[in-house]
Amino acid sequence: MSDDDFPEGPARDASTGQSVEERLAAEALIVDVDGFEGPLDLLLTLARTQKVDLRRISVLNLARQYLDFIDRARALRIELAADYLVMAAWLAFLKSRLLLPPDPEEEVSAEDLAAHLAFQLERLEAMRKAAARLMARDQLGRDVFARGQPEEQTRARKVTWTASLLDLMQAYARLRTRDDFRPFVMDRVGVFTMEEALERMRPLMGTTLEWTDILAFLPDGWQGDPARRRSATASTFAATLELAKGGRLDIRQDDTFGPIRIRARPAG
Amino acid sequence: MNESRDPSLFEAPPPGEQERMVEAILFASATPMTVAELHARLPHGCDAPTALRQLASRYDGRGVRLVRSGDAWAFRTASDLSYLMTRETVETRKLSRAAIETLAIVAYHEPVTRAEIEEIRGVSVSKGTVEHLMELGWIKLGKRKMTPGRPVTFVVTRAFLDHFGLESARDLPGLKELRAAGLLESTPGPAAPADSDDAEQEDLFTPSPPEE
Amino acid sequence: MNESRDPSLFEAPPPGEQERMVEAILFASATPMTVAELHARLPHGCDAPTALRQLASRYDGRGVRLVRSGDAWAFRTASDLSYLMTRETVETRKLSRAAIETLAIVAYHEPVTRAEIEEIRGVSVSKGTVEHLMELGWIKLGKRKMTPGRPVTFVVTRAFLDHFGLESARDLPGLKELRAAGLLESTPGPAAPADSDDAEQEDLFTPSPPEE
Repeated sequence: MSDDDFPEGPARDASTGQSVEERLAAEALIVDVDGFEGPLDLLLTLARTQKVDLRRISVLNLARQYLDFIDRARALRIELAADYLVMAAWLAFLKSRLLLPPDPEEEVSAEDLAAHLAFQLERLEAMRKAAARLMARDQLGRDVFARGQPEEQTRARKVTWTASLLDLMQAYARLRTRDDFRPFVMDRVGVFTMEEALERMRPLMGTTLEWTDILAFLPDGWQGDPARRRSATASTFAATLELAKGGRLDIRQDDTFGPIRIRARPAG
Repeated sequence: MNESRDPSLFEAPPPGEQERMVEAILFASATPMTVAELHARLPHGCDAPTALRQLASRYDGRGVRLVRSGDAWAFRTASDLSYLMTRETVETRKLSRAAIETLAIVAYHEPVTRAEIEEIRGVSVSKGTVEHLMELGWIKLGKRKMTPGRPVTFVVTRAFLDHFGLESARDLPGLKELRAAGLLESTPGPAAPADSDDAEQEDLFTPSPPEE
Repeated sequence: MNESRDPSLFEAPPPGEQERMVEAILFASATPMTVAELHARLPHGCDAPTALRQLASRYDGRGVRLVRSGDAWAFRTASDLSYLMTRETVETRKLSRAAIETLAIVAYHEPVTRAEIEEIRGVSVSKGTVEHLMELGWIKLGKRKMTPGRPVTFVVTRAFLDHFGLESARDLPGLKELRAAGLLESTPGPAAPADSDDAEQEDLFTPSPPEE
């Protein structure tokens, strides 16, 4: 934190850059990440501890508060969702930019970035207040009531058919996702066919005069990924059986699950 | 909110206010109410019979009247206007699963041929389903497709857009958007998976079953 | 609407009578009715808007009021009498915080895309939130936005206005102030962290935090 020492005002505690009051308020926040709806919510809560209008908030201090919070959460081995860490990385970057003298080469100044963050916080808080005002309005069925005994007569016997947009969209979604479970179509990319294996084996057989593990015949790029390796192994084995049947090679396996080895059958 | 109770805790609200109260209570009540029931709901000291009398004369000759049946009171449509109350919509039934799926495919893929609908649904489309949707005025015939056989196509109608509150069929969210909005993983609606399978089986094996 | 095309043949009822008719129709219905719906029910040649105006002033200050939500009208009890209505109160499932905030954002920013909602809230919209609000009938799909990708938008419904006693979305509390303060503009900032592009990237790679 020593690199953050930056004179901001008389009320600042030189060792942290925060006022004592702010630090105490921030520390009073229980490190409970589950209590927040994402990093922006956490930032807004931290910003409130600065006890100033959001437009006049010190984004530098806010960045410090946030990074402190993340540090403490880590110290307590609290698992943090990735977006909290993304925000932490961004705020660390912003903090360093704010501390450096402005770089005329940069397209977007650190001040602009900070101002936008303050705007986002202000907007989130404004929407929360608006939501609270909305919910405080007179609501139908709670404060205001409809006719308790509607009198519309239902004499004419006409059937109307109905469906909601939600029904429609869900029906479509159901149809389209069913495709995900359609009969399995072979993924050719991950499959080494027996034809390919045979083509690969035939020219190699002439030089295989010593007993050789068939795994040595797996083509390049088919040894790493387990699925590809399995496919290539199976095809290569099938190809050797085919070649053995044609009298081109001998196969041997010395013990159960032991390596399968092949050798070209001497011509004639 | 409760300024009417403010002046003095035990003083009854002024007569005009009592009348408003009785008016609101009777309006919102699902059943006719007796004087005793009204007194139980009104602030202490109210005089329900007087309020009812004033209210009855206020509504005299209006489109709605305050009427007494037995010892209970309720608002009722003036009898000379009862002919206005008949509503033509009685029974609303949910579309069958086959119909809603067919409708969804037409909406998302219009203009679409019958063969294309069947390909997407994976089952044949019964004649009844298409006819039903056309009778509802939600789909209609579009231009013939310029492919071999020049098959007829189906498109959705203005009435369809009105019913579903859409400006155009293009406003329907795509698959990705459905997934993003969490509409895709959600449990299938009222049509339970079990009976839906049955419905599809029917579609497969019987030529054109009545679908509902 | 279709005023006196042939006065002798289709003479509309006198204004007072039209007012009674509208009164009776609206009293009988629990849900708001549009002017078009009223005209469909009224005798030929009636002028529903005029009747509604007269009716609204007649019920001004009464225990029951004529209220408007969007293009539709309904009778509703006066809100200052809500304390008398405890018996009629319907217990509703409490909305989650995420749902309340999402609803407010749709109402104040409509038409609004999902990405914009997420930009404002700083978290991804959980599956179920949008669905819940649609099931309540409070939000629906609007026109697609004319921006790259043409994303779907959400808007609030007439049922939303009816529920919260709003004549129109313009009457939302504090709307003017919020607009004046520039807080309703959805300007993706100068490459800020919650820039919509970044937000989408994040969605792809990180599990979004639980919302409720």
